[in-house]
Amino acid sequence: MSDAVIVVALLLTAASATAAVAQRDPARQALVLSVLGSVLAVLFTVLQAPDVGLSQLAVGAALTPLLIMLSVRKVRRRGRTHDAAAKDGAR
Amino acid sequence: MNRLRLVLLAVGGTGLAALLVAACLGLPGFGGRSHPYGARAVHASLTRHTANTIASVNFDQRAYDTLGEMSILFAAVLGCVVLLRQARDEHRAQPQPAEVARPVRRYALIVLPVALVTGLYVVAHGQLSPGGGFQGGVVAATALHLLYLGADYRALERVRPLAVFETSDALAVSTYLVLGAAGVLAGTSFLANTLLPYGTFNTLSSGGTVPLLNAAVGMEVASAVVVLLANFLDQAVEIEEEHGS
Amino acid sequence: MTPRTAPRTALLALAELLAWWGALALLWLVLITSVDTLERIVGAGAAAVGALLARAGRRAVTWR
Amino acid sequence: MAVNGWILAATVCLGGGGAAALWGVTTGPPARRVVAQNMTTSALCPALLLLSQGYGRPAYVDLALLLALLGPVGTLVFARLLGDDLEGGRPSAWGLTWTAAGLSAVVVAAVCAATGPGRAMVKLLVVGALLIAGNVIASRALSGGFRGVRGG
Repeated sequence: MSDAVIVVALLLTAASATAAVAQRDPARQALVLSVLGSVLAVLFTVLQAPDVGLSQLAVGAALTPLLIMLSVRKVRRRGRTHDAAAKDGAR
Repeated sequence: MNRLRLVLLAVGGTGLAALLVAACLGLPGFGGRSHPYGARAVHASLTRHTANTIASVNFDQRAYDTLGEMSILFAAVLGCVVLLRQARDEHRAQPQPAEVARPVRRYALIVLPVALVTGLYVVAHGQLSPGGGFQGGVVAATALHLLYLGADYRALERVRPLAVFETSDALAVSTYLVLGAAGVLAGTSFLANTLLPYGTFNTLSSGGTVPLLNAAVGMEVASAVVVLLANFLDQAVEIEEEHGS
Repeated sequence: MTPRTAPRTALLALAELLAWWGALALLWLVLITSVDTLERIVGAGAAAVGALLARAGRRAVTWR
Repeated sequence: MAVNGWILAATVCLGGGGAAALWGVTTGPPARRVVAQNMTTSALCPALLLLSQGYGRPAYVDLALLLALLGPVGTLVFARLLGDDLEGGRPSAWGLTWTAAGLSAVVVAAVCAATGPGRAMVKLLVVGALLIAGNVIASRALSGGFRGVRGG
């Protein structure tokens, strides 16, 4: 019985990790990554490692998405200013 | 050149795969009854009245490893601060205020202290229940950033004196080192858990130096995450490159 | 801030802090498993930090 | 080992909710993906509560508590910083949100009934309240909670 839940958690982790790698856009990758973080925390819990699960939860649920999304925003803003500068130069 | 790289990758990958398979074949069976390391770790943690064996492994039996992990985080954050500083050809733009729906703002303002107290609870009870300095510190630091999510960056900047967090980051690392050196001065060895009485099992004061080291790590992680996110937020929201440079 | 409103403001601030402190101390008591003196002291301290941050956060958001 | 109903329920909750959330978050327009990301919290947090009851370890409730606190914060991150991508179709899935809230309420009530009155039960109720409130607020934030965000 308790093996079934381990198998389900393992399959979900493998599927979401593969999906996170298969995404192309970093923002969408961050979305899948946050799901992966929560699923991984559940996997650690069913393997009776709640301390590691808590670490994964604390880092994966909010902190990693925030760091990735802030980097994405910076890169996009930079692209925008560069485009504007290029237009100014062409004029 | 490209082919050489591929060949190198193939050779390295094959070697790694062979080693991994060999290691997996040598593993004990899944879910077996014999746990030589686990039995000894549990025994050691019980003799030192630490209810959570993981905390005992992290902050007592392998406290030296935790010091290394802590220094890695400290150095990583230091590197980020240096890399993400405001360069000469960049200027700071005033962040624009954001209009956030009222229920979202209220939720952020209410959950902010609740998450902070939960983080402190996780740090303080690291030796009793799952959790510890790292987990609680991250939660406490995330709580602070609800102000950015629920309002805007200016509101966060008002309650976040960055110099204080940078100082407390360094202070917490030194506290860990001083607690370790106190063992040397007391005549045992570095980070040996012999300074304090072990206390009553399953209470807040049990485990000797484990709760103190936990608190130091909690403070270090919380400050480090705040400083790290501050640099990321500065870059994402405030710092702009000069046009036409 | 005129002299007449100052005591009122201070009283309101105190009431806000006390309300948050009470609520957060109760939360601490709910989270823990066994209650003893040290637990109460640490909880009171943590609740005080939380109450200060709650007030600081609310003021930072409403000040424009 | 006797069949443990709690772990069975957790398996169903984890398998069904997790697979649905994963499907939603990897396909479709951005609006649907963030809704699925939000639903992950309300699928996995009840599963964690059921697991803590099934293993007979009250300390595992801390995991559910942290997920109930931080999951909605993660969704707020996306609602805030993904604003440009969400402009086209405002993601609002109130039927799904209230279904998830109902599921969470049922699970919390069941675990509370098994725990019996006491401080442990109040802790479970706090987790449930945080979970449901966080879920509803995160849905609200996704369906236009950050209208005026430009540079901030």
